[in-house]
Amino acid sequence: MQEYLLLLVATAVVNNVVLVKFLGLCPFMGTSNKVDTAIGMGMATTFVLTLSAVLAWAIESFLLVPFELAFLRTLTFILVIAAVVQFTEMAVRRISPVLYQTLGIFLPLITTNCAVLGVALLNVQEGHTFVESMLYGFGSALGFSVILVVFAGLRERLALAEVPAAFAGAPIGFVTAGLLSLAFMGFAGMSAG
Amino acid sequence: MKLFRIRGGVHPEYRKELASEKAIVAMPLPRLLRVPLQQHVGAPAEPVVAIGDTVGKGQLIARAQGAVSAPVHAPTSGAVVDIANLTAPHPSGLPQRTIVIESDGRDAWAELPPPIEDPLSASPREIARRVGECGIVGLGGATFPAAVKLDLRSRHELDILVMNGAECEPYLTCDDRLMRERAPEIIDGVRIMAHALGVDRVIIAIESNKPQALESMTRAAAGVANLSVIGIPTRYPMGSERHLVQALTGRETPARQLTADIGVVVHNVGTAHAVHQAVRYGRPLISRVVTVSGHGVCEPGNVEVPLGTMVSELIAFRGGLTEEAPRLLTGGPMMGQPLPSLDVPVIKGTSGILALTKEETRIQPAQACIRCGSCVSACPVGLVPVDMVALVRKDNLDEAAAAGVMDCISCGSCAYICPAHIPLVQYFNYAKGRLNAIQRDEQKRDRVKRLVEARAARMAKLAEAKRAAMAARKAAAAPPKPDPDSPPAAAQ
Amino acid sequence: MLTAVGSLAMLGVTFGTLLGIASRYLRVDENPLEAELEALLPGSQCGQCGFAGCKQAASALAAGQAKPTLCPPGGRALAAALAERLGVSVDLSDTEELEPEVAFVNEDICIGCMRCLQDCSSDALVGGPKQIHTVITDICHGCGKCAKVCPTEAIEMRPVPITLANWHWHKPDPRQYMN
Amino acid sequence: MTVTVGLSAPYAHAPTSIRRTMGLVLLALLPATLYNAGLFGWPAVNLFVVTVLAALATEAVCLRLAGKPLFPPLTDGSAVLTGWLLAMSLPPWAPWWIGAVGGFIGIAIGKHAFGGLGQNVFNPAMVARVALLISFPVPMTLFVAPRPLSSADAPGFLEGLAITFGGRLDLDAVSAASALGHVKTELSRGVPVDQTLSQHQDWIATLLGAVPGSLGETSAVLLLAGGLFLIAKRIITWHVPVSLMGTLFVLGSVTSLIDPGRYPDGLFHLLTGATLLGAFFIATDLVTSPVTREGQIIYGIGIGALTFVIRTWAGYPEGMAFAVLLMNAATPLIDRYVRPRVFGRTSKGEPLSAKRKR
Repeated sequence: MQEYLLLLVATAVVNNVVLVKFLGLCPFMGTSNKVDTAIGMGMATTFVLTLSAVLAWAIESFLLVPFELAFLRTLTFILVIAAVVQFTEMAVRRISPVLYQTLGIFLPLITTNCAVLGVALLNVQEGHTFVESMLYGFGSALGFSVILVVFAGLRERLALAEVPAAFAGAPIGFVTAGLLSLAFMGFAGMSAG
Repeated sequence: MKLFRIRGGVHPEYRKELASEKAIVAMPLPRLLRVPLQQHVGAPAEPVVAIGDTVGKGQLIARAQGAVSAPVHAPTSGAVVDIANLTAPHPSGLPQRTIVIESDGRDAWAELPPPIEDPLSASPREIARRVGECGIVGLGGATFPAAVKLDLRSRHELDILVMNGAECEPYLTCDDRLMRERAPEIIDGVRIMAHALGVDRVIIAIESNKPQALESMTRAAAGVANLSVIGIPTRYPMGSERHLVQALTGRETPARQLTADIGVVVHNVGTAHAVHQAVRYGRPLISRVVTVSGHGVCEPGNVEVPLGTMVSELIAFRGGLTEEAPRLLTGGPMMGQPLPSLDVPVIKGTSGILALTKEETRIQPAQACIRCGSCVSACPVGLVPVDMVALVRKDNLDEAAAAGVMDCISCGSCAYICPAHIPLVQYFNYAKGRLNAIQRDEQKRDRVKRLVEARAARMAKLAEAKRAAMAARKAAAAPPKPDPDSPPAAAQ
Repeated sequence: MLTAVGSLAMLGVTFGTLLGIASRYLRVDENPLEAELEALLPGSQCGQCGFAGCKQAASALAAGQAKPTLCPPGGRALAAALAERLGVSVDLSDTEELEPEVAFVNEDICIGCMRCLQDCSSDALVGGPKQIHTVITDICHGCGKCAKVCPTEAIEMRPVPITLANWHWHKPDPRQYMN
Repeated sequence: MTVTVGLSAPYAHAPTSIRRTMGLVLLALLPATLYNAGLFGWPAVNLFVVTVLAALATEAVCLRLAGKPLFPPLTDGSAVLTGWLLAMSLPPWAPWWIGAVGGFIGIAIGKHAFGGLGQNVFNPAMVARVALLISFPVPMTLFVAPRPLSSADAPGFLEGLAITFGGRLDLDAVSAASALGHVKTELSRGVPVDQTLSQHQDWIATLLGAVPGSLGETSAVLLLAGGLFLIAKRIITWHVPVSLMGTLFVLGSVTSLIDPGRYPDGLFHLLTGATLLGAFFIATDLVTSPVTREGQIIYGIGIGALTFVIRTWAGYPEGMAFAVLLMNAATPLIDRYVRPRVFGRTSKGEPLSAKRKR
């Protein structure tokens, strides 16, 4: 039990996908203008990441390994992710048309969020079990979502600040993300304990 | 009596001692009186006199228009010399319709309505009508027609009348002096109002920094049933209607509703004095006590001023100004309005004329907000001024409205306490003005839309009628074909 | 080779079937967008957007052939509302906030020809033949059609006058800030 | 018709200003600073001066670049305060360029990139401290034993210049570990925490501050006095310091009760490292902390908990700076969701119902 908890903390905080592994920066910058959008994006990504991590694990263990098809890994994983994203898009559109409109192109682009494929591949690389894969996917997504929402809060504040013209918009966003990443380095070395 | 806690607030320097020990003196009658037709909330009054007419003191010169309005009376006897657009005592300095009366120096009363015999058994309607006819408005500064607020019984279930003697604005002492010098009259007015409203309890609330007023009112109220005079903590804005009600009764007025919706009516003590005058003597509201104060004026004091007197004459009466250009305003320093010039009249809502020096106002250029949160702690409404002002600065009015800018009561606590000297209240007043304008525009658009649709329908009908008429004419013009079935009589 | 092709095909078929079922259950009926947009527009049919009327403008907006900033009388507020409904973002800083205007009849030149009365879509102009016309400011929506048809140029568009009833505090001067 | 009018009400103002606020904070820092200057001698004074001057110079350059007037921003005390707080968190005998680079990072990146005073989202001093710690871990963790100016082995003025500007520092001769660092190293060598503490911890010295540590963080008593002074002057309120230290104390005490060999106790957490300086002077930074009292309590608890987590389980011995930055990042969210209830409305913003409560 404790090791699962540690795995969750380690993936969500210590090895945060965005701030430590620098994966998924495109949606991180793209959908963090408003907190509400960020929350929606966080939930959609969490769903996709967890589900695709589990499905990818299943395909890896029951299809690719038994039939010695490891060379098809990337291809099949992308197929899985694309299907899950398609499903999510339909569901979001049905559940919240407003969110569907505000997320716009970034919703289908979860497919190309490298964090999603990255987590699925890392699961294979680390030889995770089913539960571990699920936690790894969920933990990464949790870390991604929390940071996305926090960052959206910061950007809403910055939108009202008197940022100099040279830094206004994306530049100050990157500076802020950099400083946030600096702060996250405080957790370094925690996995050991 | 148990008092309830209210949120926020500040403790400004009150500086009431400048005028608080000066007894009320009467202003000598000026030669010209300029009486604006809108001295109240609601529709402006409509003149009933013409240039050249002679009027008696207290004679009706403009009648109320519509449900929420108040009539205007001649402050002295004399002749109507002009009805013109003159500068209003309003920060914009925009003109306003004003009746100019030249005094004949006799100050002779016109024929007044007879006193109401035994008002405590008169019908509430009758009292409200008399108060309305006498042009009485809320004298605390809000200038809402008092008759409307005395007639609430029909629509609301009322049980408490709160008399507001808090006078929480710094400098102002007109209510203080009135309560010290004319307590029996005020209490009489209060009893009449309580009777008209049919409430079972009256609370007279006076801030504890006015011990003499508290004492004289308590003495005058001795023996009156169901009436209590209460000292309340000195804290700005204790005199805000909703906050006063909450502090005294614990009842919180819902947003966008009236205190009457929770069974409480609030009137100013000065209004009670005016009601006493109207009911007992039939005298309309033609003068009021004005505090003239601030270090910018030579002799601060409390003056009973005929309405329509020029501010310049009032200040000259108090010895003139001490320096070139002090900051001049009407009302208190926290919520008062700047005067566009000295050549504006004193009106019903003028509780004070202040001339403040730089040392008194401590106005400084604004600096950047450091998000200290003082404004959040000071806001008596529970808003977050620091965030609202950022939104208003970026003209993000929708979000500012969502953040509650329309709930702001413009009390000035936030701007008073702000270490960066940011004019927060002005930002909020601007936002409120813009949002109101947008709302007005929307209403206008709706109105126009309906008219356009009506016109389109009318045009369609017209075209239809025209077509029908054309067809009929065509039918009539065409030579009738001999119809074998028709009776030959048609041809004859 | 065959296993690879087979398993990929199988995966594709599986996911395709599942998505097909899902799309059936999660179908969304399109909103009558045009009607909603038309309700947002002022409805005064003034034609300043270049379309014949508000209905035409609404269908152009819905089809993506017009920008949300098309309506001058609506100003920034309307542009923002339209953009939100359409789910697009607009740069509102460019849209000039048009000062609202109303028609004003110069009584010295008006000849009482009644042409403006026929063109006013909200009946804001009143007057009889050979009598000087006047504008009911309260219902004039400032489309300016009357000014165009007036043969003597007696009608001009003026900003809505500031009165005690509509005056409000101005925004504090930003230059006063931080110095 | 255009109407020009001046300022709207109120025409009265409390005797408050940014300069007064900053000035009082500096005044509150003064006793602890003077004490520690005496404690660590000339090199510490040099480093302090360099850091503050670097902060001021950067402020001036940034204001000029932004085309803003130099005054009053340069004299309102905010840049001095940033430099001052940064200096107090540095190792006392660190070389001059640490202070100079830190002052530059704090003011230029931490503050002016965001638009200057009041616009930044992170505490500038802590941005500089963390950037320095990650970039230059060796000089940033090299602490010295106290050598009071009055004592015989204190470096003289010239010697001090050589240490700060010339890098003439005989590492082995002077280096000493801070209490937090010492406990951590000993633990990694297998020595239980309680054993280390009972051997080496001198509580009186810790309280007074005569122990190795950062330039201004050691004197618990004087920092506490300064903090209480600020609370008395209503510059800060008790909410952040109390919630922060309370959280740290409770977490430390509970874990220490469970396993005293692994976790130091709550009092140790309170009196060592940056806890007091952080709780009263850094976490209470007005710009980057929440504006509501309730929000400030959440913020304080967050910093306390994160500091504890980083001190206890992560690689760095001290986590206050990281914790402050992390909670700075969460501040906009706290401000967004923790708001006072508006008069006459429910906490959700709907008007109250007018039902009479009799």
